[in-house]
Amino acid sequence: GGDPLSDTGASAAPSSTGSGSAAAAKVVVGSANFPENVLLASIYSQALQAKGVQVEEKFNIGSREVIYDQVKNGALTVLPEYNGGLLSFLDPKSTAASKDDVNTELKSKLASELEILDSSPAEDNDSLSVTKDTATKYSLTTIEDLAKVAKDFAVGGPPEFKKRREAQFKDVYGLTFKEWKPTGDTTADAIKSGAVQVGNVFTTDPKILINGLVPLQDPKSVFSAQNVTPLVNKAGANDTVRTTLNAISAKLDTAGLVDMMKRVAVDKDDPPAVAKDWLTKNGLA
Amino acid sequence: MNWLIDFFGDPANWSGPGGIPARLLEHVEFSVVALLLSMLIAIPLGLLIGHTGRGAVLVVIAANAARALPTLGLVVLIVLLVGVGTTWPVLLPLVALAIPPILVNTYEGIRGVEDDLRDAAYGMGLRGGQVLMKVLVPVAMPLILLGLRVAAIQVVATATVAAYVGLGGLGRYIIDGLATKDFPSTIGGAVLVAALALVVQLCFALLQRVVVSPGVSRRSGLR
Amino acid sequence: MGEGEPLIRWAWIGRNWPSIQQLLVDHVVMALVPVLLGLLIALPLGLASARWRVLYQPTVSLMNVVYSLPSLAVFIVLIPLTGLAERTTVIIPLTFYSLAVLIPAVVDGLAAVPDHVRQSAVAMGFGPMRRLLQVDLPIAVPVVLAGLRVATVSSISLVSVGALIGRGGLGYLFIDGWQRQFSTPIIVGIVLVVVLAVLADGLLVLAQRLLTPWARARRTA
Amino acid sequence: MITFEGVTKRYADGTVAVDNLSLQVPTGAITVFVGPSGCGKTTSLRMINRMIDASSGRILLDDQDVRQIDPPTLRRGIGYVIQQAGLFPHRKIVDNVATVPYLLGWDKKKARARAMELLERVGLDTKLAGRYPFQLSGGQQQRVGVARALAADPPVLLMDEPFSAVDPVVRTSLQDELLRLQAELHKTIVFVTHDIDEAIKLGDTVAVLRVGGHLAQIADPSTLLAEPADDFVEGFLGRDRGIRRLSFVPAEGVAVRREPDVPGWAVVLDADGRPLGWRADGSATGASRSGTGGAEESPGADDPGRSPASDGLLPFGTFDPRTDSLRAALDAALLAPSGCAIAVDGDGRFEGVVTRQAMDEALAGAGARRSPGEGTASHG
Amino acid sequence: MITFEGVTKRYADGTVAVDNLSLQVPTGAITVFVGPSGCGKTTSLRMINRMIDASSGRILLDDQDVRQIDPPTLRRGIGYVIQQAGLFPHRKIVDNVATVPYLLGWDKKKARARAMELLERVGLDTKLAGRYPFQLSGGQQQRVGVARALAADPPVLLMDEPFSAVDPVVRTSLQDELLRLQAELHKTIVFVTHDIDEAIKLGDTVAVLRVGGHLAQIADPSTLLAEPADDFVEGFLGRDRGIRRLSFVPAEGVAVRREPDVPGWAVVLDADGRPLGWRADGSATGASRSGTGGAEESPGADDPGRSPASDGLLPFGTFDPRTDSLRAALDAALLAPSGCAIAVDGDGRFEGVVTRQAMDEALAGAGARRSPGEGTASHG
Ligand SMILES: Nc1ncnc2c1ncn2[C@@H]1O[C@H](COP(=O)(O)OP(=O)(O)OP(=O)(O)O)[C@@H](O)[C@H]1O
Ligand SMILES: Nc1ncnc2c1ncn2[C@@H]1O[C@H](COP(=O)(O)OP(=O)(O)OP(=O)(O)O)[C@@H](O)[C@H]1O
Ligand SMILES: [Mg+2]
Ligand SMILES: [Mg+2]
Repeated sequence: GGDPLSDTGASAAPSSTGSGSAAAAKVVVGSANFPENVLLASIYSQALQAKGVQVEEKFNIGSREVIYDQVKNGALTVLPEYNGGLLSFLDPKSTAASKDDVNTELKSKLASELEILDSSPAEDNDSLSVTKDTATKYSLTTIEDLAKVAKDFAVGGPPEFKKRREAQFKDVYGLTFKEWKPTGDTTADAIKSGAVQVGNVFTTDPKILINGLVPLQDPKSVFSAQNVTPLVNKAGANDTVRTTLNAISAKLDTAGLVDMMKRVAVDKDDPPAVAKDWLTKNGLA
Repeated sequence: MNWLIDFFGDPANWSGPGGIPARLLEHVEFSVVALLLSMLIAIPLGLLIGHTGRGAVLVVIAANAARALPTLGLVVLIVLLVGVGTTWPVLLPLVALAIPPILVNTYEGIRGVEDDLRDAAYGMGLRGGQVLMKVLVPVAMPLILLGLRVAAIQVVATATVAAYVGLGGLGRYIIDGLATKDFPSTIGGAVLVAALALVVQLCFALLQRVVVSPGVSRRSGLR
Repeated sequence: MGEGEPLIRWAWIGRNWPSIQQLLVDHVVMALVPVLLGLLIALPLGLASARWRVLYQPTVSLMNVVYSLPSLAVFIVLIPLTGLAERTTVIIPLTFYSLAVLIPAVVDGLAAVPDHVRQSAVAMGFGPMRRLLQVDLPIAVPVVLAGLRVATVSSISLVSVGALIGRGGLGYLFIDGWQRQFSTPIIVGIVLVVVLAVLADGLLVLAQRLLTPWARARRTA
Repeated sequence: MITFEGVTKRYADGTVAVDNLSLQVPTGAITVFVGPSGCGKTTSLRMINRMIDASSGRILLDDQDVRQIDPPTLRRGIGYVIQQAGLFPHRKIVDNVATVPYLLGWDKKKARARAMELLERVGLDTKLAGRYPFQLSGGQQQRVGVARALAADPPVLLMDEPFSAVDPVVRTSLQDELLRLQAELHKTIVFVTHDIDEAIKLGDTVAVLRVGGHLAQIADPSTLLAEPADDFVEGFLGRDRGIRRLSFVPAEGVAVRREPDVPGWAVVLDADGRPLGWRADGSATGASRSGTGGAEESPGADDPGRSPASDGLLPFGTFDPRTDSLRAALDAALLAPSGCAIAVDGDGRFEGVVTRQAMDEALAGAGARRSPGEGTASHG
Repeated sequence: MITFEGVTKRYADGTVAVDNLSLQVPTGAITVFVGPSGCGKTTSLRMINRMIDASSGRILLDDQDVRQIDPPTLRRGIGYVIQQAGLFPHRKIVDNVATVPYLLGWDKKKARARAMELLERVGLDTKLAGRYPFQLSGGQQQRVGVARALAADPPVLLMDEPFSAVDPVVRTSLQDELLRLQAELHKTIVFVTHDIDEAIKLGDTVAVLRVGGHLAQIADPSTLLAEPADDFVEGFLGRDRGIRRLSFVPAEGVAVRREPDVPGWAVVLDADGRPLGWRADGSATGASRSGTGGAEESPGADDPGRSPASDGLLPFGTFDPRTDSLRAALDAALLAPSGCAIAVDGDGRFEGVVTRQAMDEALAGAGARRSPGEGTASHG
């Protein structure tokens, strides 16, 4: 048999199937397993519900690698995505960096069952970050500066980092790290505690602020544009879904996203509540 | 099968800090330390309550409730509380997981020794400690070992959760494989864990031969 | 955890109670269905193993292997078959874990039927089916129930691992709390899982008391 | 009548448990199978209700070959009692007893009523009916086992060492109970035991088996004791055969003298004419005070415990010539310092004494009962 | 000597298991505590080695209060044997037996040698030494239990129903073994049983306890049988007291006539002078063929099993006047059609017969042994 994780056998998917009509009774909103994505999915879900769409939520499922297929086979209908991330997932060799370049290329690489809707201005970039002390001590401002010290640095990040990024950093910046540590959600803490010297964290991660980390600039754009973009299964989505999600993308910007993430991660407000407030404030629900 | 070949055939998987030997060692280390810690707590306690009969009901109820403790929850909670950088977040939940079977089996083993035997031992002039160590423990040994075996296997299988909070061990292959959709890695990790668990079973089978007197094991028809 | 973050934010619990309840229901379903399924499968398998002793050792060895598989790995392997974030994906492996406990329990329970009782039943003119239903199985109940208790408690505890593949009932609270460095949901989740387990265990003990007034209180664990 | 015709049982592993056994179990009587461990008693018994099927030969139950009857049907008509009683631990006593009636489809109320009646019959308090087996003592459980076997009033009862797990005192009372029941019910009982005393006490007929499943001897107990067929049977019967045989000789024939002549001894009676003891009576040579009634009423007469020595009275033994055996009479004689047994009536009132000479004659008579050649009857 | 002085044991729940018990256990003899279940036998026994401490009163071991001795030390000097033997399942037989020597710090080799010696002494094959307890039969285990208790040669042995879990045949052999051992070792033994026959067989002294822990009677077995202190003891002793008492009367005193005059009967001997049976001898009135040797050698003489009826010979009973009791002599007489017991020597060779009159006199003599007033000795 093939790799079960890439088995797209639609027949095995329990929810609506890929061949379902546009009037599919139920829209399944999924999310990856990190709070920001859950927040975005909540926004999508609540907005759709406000429009009378029947929604099922499947949040916190896993990483892109796992859930992309779920959208493709129709088990999920809608997924908040990041255009750059999705592109490098589909084509690791792609060098597109700007929002439009990325989206154009993305549309050509996307499976035929899928489409992306409008990208929002809101971005959540990947970054390589270090502590202020490290930055000062080795005078680091860009990723290029890391080249001279990388062999003494341990790098941390979510498990995907190793597979997706390590090679890119080697090719583009010539970085060979001393050691790779899968620090996952603790990356920011690991950087702070010194368990790793540099780590892959998201720019909207409030812990960058809390812990006073310094994201290094990415002049060669290994980290491409990361605009929040709804990925939908064509068959599962109707026009109501499309217009609703596009309306959201129009209103969502980075500052707003960072504000919301502060509430979620620092104030411990729950994503659905935060989502609801944002929708109300923006007149979307 | 080719996933296994993909995984085990990849030389990169055999060296360095992310290689199988290193991961295996980490996994064994967690497991052994957790098992030793829980033995240190559960065996003396089990012997004590089994021998004196005091506090047994309470301890057994507590141990049963402890079986319900979700390891994942404990792991993340402890990381939150004590931070990353130590292995305690994995050790403590694993210890909590291992204590109930060891404790309950030790207690039941000691308590289950026939009164006759206890009587005979005291009647011959053995002192309390001698009765415990020279008679009760050897006779209860099969049950004590059974408890240890169950605990060890659960610990080995559950130590995979450590990977979720960024710690090492064979769970890395599973968690990372899940995150990156690297199926060979997931399956390879699972196979390694299962193999380790089987080795543990085997070790206990051997241990049983060595530590349990044939007079006890064959009497009760144990293997 | 952020500085100054309290261990528990009580207000959070109140605010999120409805969704916690949903998780609780989901958790209960995913924990109990495997145990029930396990019981349904273990009875015929256990009967068969008790009857043809040659089957017993292989069955138990197989179950031991199953038991030593990390639950997470099994969930993942099942995803393509049963779907991500689906109850079935969690229920199937847990059913196997329950079997690993319940089959030996059924066999031991049947073995606990004293030979002289079985002989008398035959001598009084019980046919095989009748004997099984009216004599063997009722007498096996205490041992089977003891196994059921262990299976239930571990099942309740194990469901939470399903959160790693998006369907873990109360386990979701662990992931959520973890990602937001937020201890409240984690603690709530742990407490609810333990309370659920203790409650289920208590109910089974009660059931045992009611079902088997004839059995001397023997096993405590 | 149950007939074994050349029955052999060879187990799968080749063990011959019963070898060409032929014998008859008479209707309405107790037949005991006795023999050392492993001699095939249980196997023989269980072939009757087809718990085990014979390898060859036939077993007839009232002229019908048991192999022609469907086993469950056959078994419902045969009571079966075993050592551990085999009670169903999960059923109340009353339901245990009513098991076969339920199986036969009796209505629940009727079955329970029958069970209650049987509990009484085997000497159990009906208050126990609602208990579970573990709440009963071993002896009580065994009684329930008997009641259960009797529930559907089967004509045949098979009992496999039913009393061997209880202590000697209880065992004796269970044996007595069984004899009492049998006197009322007249079942055809096959009783297995390895205890020869039990066999002799209970059996109308005793079949002694020897290892390998051979019949060594089948006879009534008295004949068995008097004329064991061979050394094996004699060894199995153990010592005291002569004395034990006297159990089967009624004491009726012993001459009782109302005014006996026992030199140097006199019997002292209480106001009701019950003997109190012997007194060494140097003066009155042999004049028994019996018949003279309360003249010698003892000061200790209201003491229920006999302590004869307290007032110079010496111990005595009594027997009832109408119901006791010669063994009891001999025992009574041996207990008395005078060597003379005291005969009493059913109420324990003095009837007379048996002189040493009369006893000697009675014993000689018991020994001489047999004429030469009678012994051949014992070879089965 | 072990002395109970007003010993009372009241358990935590208020049960008075032993009530003001005073008695003496003589040195070098077997004292049996007997009584119904729950009468406090075990409790009394276990107060001696302080497995249980008395609530009040004192127990003296050779004049020292046991409560002044550290329990483990006390116990190492007292052998203790219990019902299921209580062998340590994880130790080989030899190490089980050597338990106390090891505890006392004996060197391993010496302890094992001692253990082997004891295994032989209790009649076990030393090949069993390397086995584990589960590989032994119940009777063998019980023997190991006795060996273990004897290992450090303690002067005192406590035995709590040691033989009650084995079957009657094995029990008898264990009892005989114990008596043989005691004849060599002269330990002070306290033996608990609920079986009165065992008590009478083994005890030099028998203490009968009654429920509530009261001493009902303490006496030697013969006295006990002859003069039970009260109805309780009499009931407990059961029937056949008179006959059983004869076990304690040696048969030596019985008059044996080498050329007896038994009208109508003759004894037939084989070539070696062993009796073959009685023959009804109408012609020769009472002329025994004894002494005339092989003249009447029987055709069946080489048949090891006696089947007297086969050639007109009738069954007979024998006894050895040097070793047997009067009970055996009486039994022999009752087995013979002539009513006369045949006396034989240790090799089974004819020595003479006991006439009915001689037997009657011997029996009367046994009854008359006691003089009035002797019975008072029995009130403890
Ligand atoms: N199922 C069996 N398979 C093989 N041999 C058997 C089986 N059951 C009994 N035997 C053997 O048959 C012989 C007779 O056994 P059975 O049980 O009839 O003896 P028993 O007289 O009832 O003995 P006990 O007094 O010990 O109950 C024994 O040698 C026994 O070992
Ligand atoms: N630990 C205890 N607590 C309370 N009561 C007890 C205890 N042990 C014994 N008894 C009671 O004390 C009484 C005497 O018990 P003991 O064991 O000495 O009797 P026994 O004569 O040895 O009886 P058996 O023949 O059944 O062994 C019984 O009524 C018993 O129930
Ligand atoms: Mg049998
Ligand atoms: Mg006792």
